Amino acid sequence: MRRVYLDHAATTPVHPQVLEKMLPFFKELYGNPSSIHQFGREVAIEIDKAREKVAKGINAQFPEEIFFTSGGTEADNLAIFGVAKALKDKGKHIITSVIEHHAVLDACESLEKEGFELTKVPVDSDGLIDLEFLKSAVRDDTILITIMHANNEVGTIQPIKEVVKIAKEKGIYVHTDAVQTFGNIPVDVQELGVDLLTISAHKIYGPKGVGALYVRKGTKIKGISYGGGQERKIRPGTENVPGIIGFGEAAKICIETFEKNKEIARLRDKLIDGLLKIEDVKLNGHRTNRLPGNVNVSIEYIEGEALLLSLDMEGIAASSGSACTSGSLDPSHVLLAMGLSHQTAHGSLRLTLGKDTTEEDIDYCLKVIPEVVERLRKMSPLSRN
Amino acid sequence: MRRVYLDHAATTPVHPQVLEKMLPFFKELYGNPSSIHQFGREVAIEIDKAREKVAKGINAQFPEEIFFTSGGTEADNLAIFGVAKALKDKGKHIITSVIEHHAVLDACESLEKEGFELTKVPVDSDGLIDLEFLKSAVRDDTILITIMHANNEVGTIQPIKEVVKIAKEKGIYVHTDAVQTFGNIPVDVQELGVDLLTISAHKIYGPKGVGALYVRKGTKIKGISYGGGQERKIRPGTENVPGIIGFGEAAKICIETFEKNKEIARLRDKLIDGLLKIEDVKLNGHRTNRLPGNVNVSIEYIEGEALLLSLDMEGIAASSGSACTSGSLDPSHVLLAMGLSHQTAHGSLRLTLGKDTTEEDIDYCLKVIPEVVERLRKMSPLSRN
Amino acid sequence: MYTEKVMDHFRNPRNVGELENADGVGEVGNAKCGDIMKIYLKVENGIIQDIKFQTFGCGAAIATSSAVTEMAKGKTLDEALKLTNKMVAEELGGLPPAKMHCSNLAADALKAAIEDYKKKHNL
Ligand SMILES: Cc1ncc(COP(=O)(O)O)c(C=O)c1O
Ligand SMILES: Cc1ncc(COP(=O)(O)O)c(C=O)c1O
Ligand code: FES
Ligand code: FES
Repeated sequence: MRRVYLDHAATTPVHPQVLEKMLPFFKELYGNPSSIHQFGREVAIEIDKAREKVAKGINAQFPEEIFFTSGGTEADNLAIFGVAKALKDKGKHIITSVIEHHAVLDACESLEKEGFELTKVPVDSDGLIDLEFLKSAVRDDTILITIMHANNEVGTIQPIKEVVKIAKEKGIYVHTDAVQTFGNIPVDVQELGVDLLTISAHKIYGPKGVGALYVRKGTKIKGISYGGGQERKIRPGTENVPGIIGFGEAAKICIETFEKNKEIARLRDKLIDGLLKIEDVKLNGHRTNRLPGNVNVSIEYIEGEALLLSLDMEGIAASSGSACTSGSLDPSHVLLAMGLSHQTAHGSLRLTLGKDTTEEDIDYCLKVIPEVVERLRKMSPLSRN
Repeated sequence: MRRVYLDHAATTPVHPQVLEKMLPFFKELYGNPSSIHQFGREVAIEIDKAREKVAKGINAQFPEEIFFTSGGTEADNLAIFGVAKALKDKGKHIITSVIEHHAVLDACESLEKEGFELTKVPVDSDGLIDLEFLKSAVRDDTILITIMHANNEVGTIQPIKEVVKIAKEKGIYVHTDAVQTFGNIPVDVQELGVDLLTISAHKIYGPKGVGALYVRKGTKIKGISYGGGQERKIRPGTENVPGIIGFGEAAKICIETFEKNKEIARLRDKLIDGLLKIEDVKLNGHRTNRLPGNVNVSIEYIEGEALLLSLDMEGIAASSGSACTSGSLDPSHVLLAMGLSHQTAHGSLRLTLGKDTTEEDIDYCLKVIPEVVERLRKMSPLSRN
Repeated sequence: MYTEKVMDHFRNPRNVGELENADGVGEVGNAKCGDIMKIYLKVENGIIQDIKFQTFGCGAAIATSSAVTEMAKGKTLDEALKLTNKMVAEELGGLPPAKMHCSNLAADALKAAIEDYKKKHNL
């Protein structure tokens, strides 16, 4: 059976060149980078090189602006709690959006429980944040605005430059979760103007378990965990050395091969157009202003988990915003925030393309998915026919 | 030149068999374990197997008592902040010791700043905690006692069973940092009786960037970061899959090959005896009740960093508790707590043996170290001659 | 971590040891990290003819001691007094930020030795 992996927004395979770079750091270059002997120093140098590559990948001015973490989740938490800790005497108001990843949303909500005030900017039916709302939400005691660069479910790209414009007038820090954009669309911290930015290696063909927080020089932030002096005490703990090395290489490769995203976007459009030919199927997210690899559709009358399992039986790996896949009882907060009904949100299907996705993969999907949908709809009490 | 790595307490090389187990999880078995499709499920199963291996390694009753983290530091932070968060309404008193790793000590001190009360149990000149002091420090509002299983600098093994006895009478949770003991001496959570226990993969020939917190079933703890549902929400973030797989294998190997620690202890004793023949050299830590691989001596009249660099030039990789190596201005808090003067603490040398350490390595050290000490003492204004 | 020059001075320190019947001796301690440096001078006609050091300290402390003795040798006392910590660090191609305080020891010990000489000779 053909196996078609269309869940690149969940994670990606490690690029062979990335793995090759990592390999010596398990058995040969195994020193602890904090050690002052040769075994340690030779590793510390390579960590610095990786830091430079990641910095270059997002056009950071200084490598020291990159703090390695265990992933996007930790970087998001560090940004939010770290800034809150550093600025709590200055103000206790934070602004985010209703469609953030839980690493941001739940961190913000936990601060709310501790006495911070939180404003969540709504989105329109395309998933775009309401800039006017944001403008009027800004207060004198606002210390942080955290809005994601692009949404992981529906792929809509947010106007971060506009967010920064609003924030800068008042001297408010802006953090953006760029986990889904880095490698897929240009992520340039100078161009965006943000103060903090989250990235994660396993979304760009790097290894799982490593991410980074960009912190613009001069930005006030405090570490949120304690231990040794690693990452300038902002993120203590023995470094995930092979992971960091792999992240550096993955960052380098993804800017070198950036062109491939055009082809991915072409296949995405073909897939979207094909799926929209099925009756009662609707695209979620912005039609053009979206990630090159993201397809998200709502398929009426059927339920996401059943759809995923059926596709899986045909070798297609996809994802859904259905409650049944999430462990929680509500379907995707993102789809609901965009105005979808519970029922429609339940029937959502996310297919995310990657660098190895082929025309044949897309053709296969466009053959299989309509059949599967038809089969499931026949079982459904909701179906029109 | 011979290269002799004697810094196994800092980190260890990855065991070839561990790396082999990890390899498929980069390019082939790359699915996100949270995904419900085949790519995800096949990985989730392997994570569970690794969890079982780690659980078995410390004799935990249920695999679900193991929560994977990004390392020992994070596990320590999770134990302390997580219990404090869960029990803060029950009490705000925590007991630790003066010789803990900074991941524990600094986390506890940060709670102190937030309004918790902290008692630090002192140690004797061998580095053993004062059990009588501990007994009298326990209060009705004590919620947690966190004492390390063995110290990373001087190797002294603590009487954790006695600590647990004192705690259990009052229903107080006990956490122990077993980062240095796991793999080296028996670590059995049933035998020890602790509620929480920290371990780290890179100290047992597993990969860097992965650790675990054991949390006995029923123990109240809250997660301290936010995101997805991974690790039952206690530790969110996409799992470091290859790391976890490697950790499982490393745990399995280290209990299978436990016998080798006897030979390591024999070489340790030979090294200690040889070093003590140098004039004005004193052993730090308990003579017998110590980690099989740990040698720590104070060498009067010379300074640790200069000694490390000189040994490094001879191919010997070691460590020191000198202020000059630590970035902080005080020498090791552990050595000072054991009653050493600043000057003596400055001249400390830690040599930690591992499974690949040979008799020849030890002989080489016993030839080189006296020469290097002699040379440095000639430069010293403190030397007796 | 350290430059090649620092390591060279550390590996092969110049002018190590004591001078018997030294004309001036300076000893300074670094309150910060507990290190001690001692410099011995032999002075003729206001010129530093010979100089030796002893140091209890890190690699940077030993290297800066060695470097300062080399820089001072053959200089007049007044010229030698003009040597600064910064010049010593520069001579070594720089020191890691955390180690800058070590270079203070070297110039300070030299100054102390010259002052000791001047005091003994009522200069
Ligand atoms: C937008 C976004 N933020 C954060 C994360 C979390 O990153 P990680 O899985 O590296 O913890 C993800 C992916 O899971 C994501 O898509
Ligand atoms: C006793 C002890 N606790 C905690 C740690 C931290 O573990 P990790 O390096 O995995 O964060 C270490 C090692 O650095 C240690 O020796
Ligand atoms: S119908 Fe089974 S979980 Fe939703
Ligand atoms: S002498 Fe202590 S840091 Fe240099």
